[in-house]
Amino acid sequence: MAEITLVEAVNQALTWEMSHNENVLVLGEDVGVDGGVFRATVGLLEKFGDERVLDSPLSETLISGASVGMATQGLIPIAEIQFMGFAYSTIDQILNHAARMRNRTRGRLSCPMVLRAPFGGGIRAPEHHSESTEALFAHIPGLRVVIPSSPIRAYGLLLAAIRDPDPVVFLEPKRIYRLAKQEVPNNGDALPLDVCFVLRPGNDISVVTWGAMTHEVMAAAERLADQDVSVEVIDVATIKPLDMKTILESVEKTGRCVIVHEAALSGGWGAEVAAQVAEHGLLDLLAPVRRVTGYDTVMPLYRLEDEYMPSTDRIVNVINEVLEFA
Amino acid sequence: MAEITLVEAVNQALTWEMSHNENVLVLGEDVGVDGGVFRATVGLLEKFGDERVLDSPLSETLISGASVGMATQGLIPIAEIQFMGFAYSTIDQILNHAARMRNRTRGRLSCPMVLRAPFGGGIRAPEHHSESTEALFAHIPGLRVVIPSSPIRAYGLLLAAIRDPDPVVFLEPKRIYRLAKQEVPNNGDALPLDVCFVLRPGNDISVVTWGAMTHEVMAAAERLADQDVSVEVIDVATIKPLDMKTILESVEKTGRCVIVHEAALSGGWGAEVAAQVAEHGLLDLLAPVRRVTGYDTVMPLYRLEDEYMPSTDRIVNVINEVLEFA
Amino acid sequence: MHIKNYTHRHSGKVAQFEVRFTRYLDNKGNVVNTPLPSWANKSDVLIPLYKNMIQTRKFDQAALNLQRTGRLGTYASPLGQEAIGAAVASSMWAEDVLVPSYREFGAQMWRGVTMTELLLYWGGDERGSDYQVPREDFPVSIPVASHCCHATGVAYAFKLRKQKRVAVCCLGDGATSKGDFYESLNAAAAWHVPAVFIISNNQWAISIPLNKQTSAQTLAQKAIAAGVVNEQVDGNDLIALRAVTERAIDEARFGEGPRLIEALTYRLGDHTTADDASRYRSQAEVEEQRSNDPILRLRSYLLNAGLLTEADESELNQECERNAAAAVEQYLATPPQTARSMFDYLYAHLPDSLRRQRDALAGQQCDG
Amino acid sequence: MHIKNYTHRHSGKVAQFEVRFTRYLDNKGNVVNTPLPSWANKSDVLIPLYKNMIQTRKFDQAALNLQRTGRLGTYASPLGQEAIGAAVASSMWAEDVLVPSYREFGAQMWRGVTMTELLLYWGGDERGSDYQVPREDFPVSIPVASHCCHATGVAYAFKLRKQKRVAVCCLGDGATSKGDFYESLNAAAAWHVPAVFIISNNQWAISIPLNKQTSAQTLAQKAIAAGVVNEQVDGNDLIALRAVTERAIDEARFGEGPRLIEALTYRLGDHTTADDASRYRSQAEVEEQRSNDPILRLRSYLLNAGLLTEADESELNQECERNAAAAVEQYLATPPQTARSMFDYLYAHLPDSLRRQRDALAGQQCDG
Ligand SMILES: Cc1ncc(C[n+]2csc(CCOP(=O)(O)OP(=O)(O)O)c2C)c(N)n1
Ligand SMILES: Cc1ncc(C[n+]2csc(CCOP(=O)(O)OP(=O)(O)O)c2C)c(N)n1
Ligand SMILES: [Mg+2]
Ligand SMILES: [Mg+2]
Repeated sequence: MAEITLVEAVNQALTWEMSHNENVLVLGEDVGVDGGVFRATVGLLEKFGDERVLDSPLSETLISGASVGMATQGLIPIAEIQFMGFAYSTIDQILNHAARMRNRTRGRLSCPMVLRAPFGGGIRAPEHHSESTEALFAHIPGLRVVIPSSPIRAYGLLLAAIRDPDPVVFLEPKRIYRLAKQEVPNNGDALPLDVCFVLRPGNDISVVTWGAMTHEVMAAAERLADQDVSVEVIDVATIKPLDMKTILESVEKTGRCVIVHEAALSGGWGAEVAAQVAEHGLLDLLAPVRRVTGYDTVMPLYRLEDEYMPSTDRIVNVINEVLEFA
Repeated sequence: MAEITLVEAVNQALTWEMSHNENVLVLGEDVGVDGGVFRATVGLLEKFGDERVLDSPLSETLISGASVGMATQGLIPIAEIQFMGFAYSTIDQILNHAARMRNRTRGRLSCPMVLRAPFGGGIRAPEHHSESTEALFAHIPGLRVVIPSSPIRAYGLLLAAIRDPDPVVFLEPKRIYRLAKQEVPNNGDALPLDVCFVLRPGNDISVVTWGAMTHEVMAAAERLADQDVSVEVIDVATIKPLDMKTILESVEKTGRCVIVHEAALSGGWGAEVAAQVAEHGLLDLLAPVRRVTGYDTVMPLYRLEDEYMPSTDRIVNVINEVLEFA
Repeated sequence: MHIKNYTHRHSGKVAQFEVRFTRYLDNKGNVVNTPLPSWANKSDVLIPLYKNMIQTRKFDQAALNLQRTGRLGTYASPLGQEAIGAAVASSMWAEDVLVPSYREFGAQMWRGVTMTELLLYWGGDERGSDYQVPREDFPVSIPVASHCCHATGVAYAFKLRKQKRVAVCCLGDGATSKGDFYESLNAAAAWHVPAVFIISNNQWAISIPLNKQTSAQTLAQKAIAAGVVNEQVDGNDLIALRAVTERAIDEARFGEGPRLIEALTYRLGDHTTADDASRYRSQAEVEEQRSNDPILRLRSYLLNAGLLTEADESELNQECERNAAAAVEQYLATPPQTARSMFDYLYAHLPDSLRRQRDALAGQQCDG
Repeated sequence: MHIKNYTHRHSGKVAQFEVRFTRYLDNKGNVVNTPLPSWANKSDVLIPLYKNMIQTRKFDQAALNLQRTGRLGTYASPLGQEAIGAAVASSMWAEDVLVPSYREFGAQMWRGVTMTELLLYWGGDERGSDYQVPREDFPVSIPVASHCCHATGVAYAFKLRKQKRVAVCCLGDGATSKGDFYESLNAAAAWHVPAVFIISNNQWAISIPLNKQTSAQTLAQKAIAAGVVNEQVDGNDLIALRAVTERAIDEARFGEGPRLIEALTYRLGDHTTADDASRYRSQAEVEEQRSNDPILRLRSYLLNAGLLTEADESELNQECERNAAAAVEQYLATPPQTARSMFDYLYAHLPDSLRRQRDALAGQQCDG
């Protein structure tokens, strides 16, 4: 089996599900002939035709809102927003409509849609192309927010997201779109939503992260292993709703917790994780929960983006501080 | 001096500042002839004319985006969004433009605007009229988010918000628009931004809250005082940026902390407060930080809204649990 | 200083447009345009429509009364706009989908939404949007114009599945200022889907009169921006409205693409029960508009045409009043939902992490 | 089953519109429309415009070269659209405000933005938006169409202060599908402000051709929705463009309200350096469009009219090339900002709570 990248895994999942469920369609800017600016939808037009692979006008509000309409009819629209920086005008539709359609109609109508968007920094992209604002979506009741961190998880989680009967925002860390390859069996098997994945077991400290940052965290864990520090790495994956069970069990074991994300610190989703660890795991904690995150600044243009994003060094340093805490 | 309500205090601040600074203008839906659906802008049209009291077309994106344009010209637009439930389409403008205009132009242009919106439940309002989603704005770097909790603070904080050289989202808890009256000297004195207000000193527990919930919290504190429990009540007021100094000093003294807000629990701004208290105040804490909040559900239609919102009873119960923690 | 007298010469016209207007009855119910549509002398067509308008008004009176006595929340009266709902809904097929604004009770009722459901909704109970009959119709959209996108999406689903169905979206004049209205129209045309947008131009968006809302002379012309066929109609003339909506919906159904109709009407009441329209418009204006009442107009026409007697009418009125009263009774007798119902429809399957919250709700606490 | 033959009769037309088109030069530079504008035989008017177009192209070549060699980030080439910037900017007054898209370097350079600044911006350095000359001009807007709202706001400020200034907004064809474009136009008209919107209709929005973007026959007609005066112009014909933009901007300046101009052009290059246009459009189409090159067209006209010699031209080319090279050098020699500069312009006064983060940045950690 050939190894594929994360973005190819996204494509493979889309292709699988569109082949097996005629209700599934994709729409968005440049998703058709162009195959998406990151090529996530490449080949779909040829396979499924231009009615199921729908190039839309340049209108994010409409893309999300039309998806709501389609979804109430039992279609499963997978809407691509070209970059997360252009997804803010979808919040009105996602929050006021998609995420509450089932609730407000007492189950009469529902909204099985997926809103995909690449996010995060690290590819020297232009202004507004590198932000991580997952927390804005994750605060919305009735929604799911899912972030894959590897080709395998991209494939399995995207299938799960498409099959989920409720709306899912699926955020793809574009920095790792092509960073690493994995064998991804194209068997249509979904991974479970709503649960964290333990990427690496460990006993000394729990590091909780998601998306592209899993790579820096794994690298940090490797490096610390050389110093005989055993780091447990948890990939949250579905950040909303949050599987605190896995995280708390880990902290119970390790007594220490660091949270790592690219997004700005204040009100980032790490705050929710930290708050819950601190509340429910207080008696287990041997040191304060620390967060290693982007700063509360505007994501800088690309010359400084590496300074903004948590590096393996920063992560290792904070882990060491937490380990030294007494 | 006559006593006035919170919404009257808003009006008084607007009137003062428009009288003293000709660069200030208000715009929004129904702000002119009608004086705003809550009457916050009543009388302004007569005093300042229809060029400075501007009834806009029904377009929230435009209201926020035009304000950005005005602000770069040195005007100070005060944009009213009729209800927070209709403010989501402003996030694109607020996040992508207003909050970063200064940063992205290295100070060449700036964005001294105020976006006002009533928020919160408790007035039996229709669907989409009762949510509390302040966390969506508070996560945005470069922005300020300010929430008054009394007529005096509405007056002083709104003046400060208008005078602040950067964009401020000013959220008005509509449930207490007319709940209580205070004497509010109309002297143009602003209150400081970026600092919490201690509404009631106490020694046994710190309760951190903002907006309308200050009333339930103060009532809880009263009730607990009868049981000889001394509650320190902190009104965060400027939730972004967050004055953790005041909060941490309080927790250092009391050793216990409860956070109360109407918004949904997960990713609510209480998470940020809790995370920071747990990190920086860990050694002071005698019990886990607890949050009393709305549920992670869609804000229900009004028949059940009282069940959704933190009540004095719920707050008292949680405070008691925290006090009993050993 | 003034503008120079520029002489630049256009090379030619590249596009031309016009907006047409239809009216059959003047405001006294006299026929001013012939021939009338073929059904205009058929009581089996017109009496049900007339009844729907009466029923809508009786419902409105009942709802306003409930609100005034503290038994209903904020409520938006359709007074004076009753012809639109009747015309639009009666031009639809049952399998079409209505995507309504918050003021189109007549259309909703025609399609089977019960008055009890409407009251429950405005009375703060989600079950009011769980329509037992038009299962696929949308609940009302409070966020103005955001539902236009839904109509485009629903219509797209019809097109994809080659169903001969139409999505019909009702919106107000104020809604036409919103970007999502325009985006929806533009995409509906680009995708050539069976969506029909009906603007109830009642001249006001709360306190904002049409001339502050837009400089466009008509709202129908907004469709030109999207390349959508459009027209304007007297929205208080049931005959004209039905002729226009029936054709537009039929055309959309059979592959002619989206349509936009501007129906000229007038909001005789306050914006909602939370509003006091006397703050911003004159009583004289409202009084003058009363003579355009769509019910009176159709009534005159029906009486003149011998399609209705005064006796029929009084019976009709009584029946509609009884129906409204029965709905009020049923509404008031409906016990509230349990608090934990907040969680029942949040997700198809409640995530584990929310079970604690749901259980805590019984115990009156929420702390994750 | 098909559509019935409906007979409903319109009562009349209530509005009529047309879109007019202007061209003076055909694509060989021959005059096809007379009389020409009065300045069309003035070298002191036309040569600077021609030079701006050449400079824009030389800059473009330099930028593409930097990008290909890894010394510039993703970059959006204006190749083939150079006439628009020259015409628009030269029709503006210095005190007007330009609210540009990300492809209007010619206009920006005319107004005083330096090539070094442009390179810094696309090279990932915020200082590139700190224009030293047009201090009030907007930085480019990456979020498509969102800047239209800014133009309306800026124009409102001018109106409020009774300044005879104009806000000029440049946008693309794709941008016209966005709701904020429409909202901005509608409000600009409702408020009657001096804003001029220039659509560079280069036929493509990344891979989306115009006919997938909208069913409107022209983009000029989008203005009809807002009641805004509009017209279409050959966007590769500098003479026509300038005649049209000059008048529109002048009219807006002197109180005639907003204007919209659709300039027909063609994007000869890839969308950006991250794009590969051969995936979605034929080389034949591009080749055909090369004959419409606005620089070649103006060049032929100028040579024919005796306003330019081949010697002038080669000097001009060399000068522009030298300028571009100097800018490249300056750009490459500019040391990066310090990491802590992230905090320097975040707020006018850095809140206390952020000082810790700023200080931590030096120590490579951020944990509140
Ligand atoms: C997006 C949004 N903004 C503001 C409001 C508040 N609001 C409710 S109705 C209304 C006016 C709507 O006017 P129009 O579209 O003409 O409909 P009408 O009420 O006249 O039927 C406003 C501003 C809202 N519901 N949604
Ligand atoms: C709101 C938004 N959505 C999507 C994008 C991604 N994007 C960048 S340019 C572009 C196409 C713009 O086309 P057009 O307006 O015709 O301008 P052109 O690039 O042709 O000059 C898209 C989709 C964006 N920048 N902003
Ligand atoms: Mg209206
Ligand atoms: Mg284009």
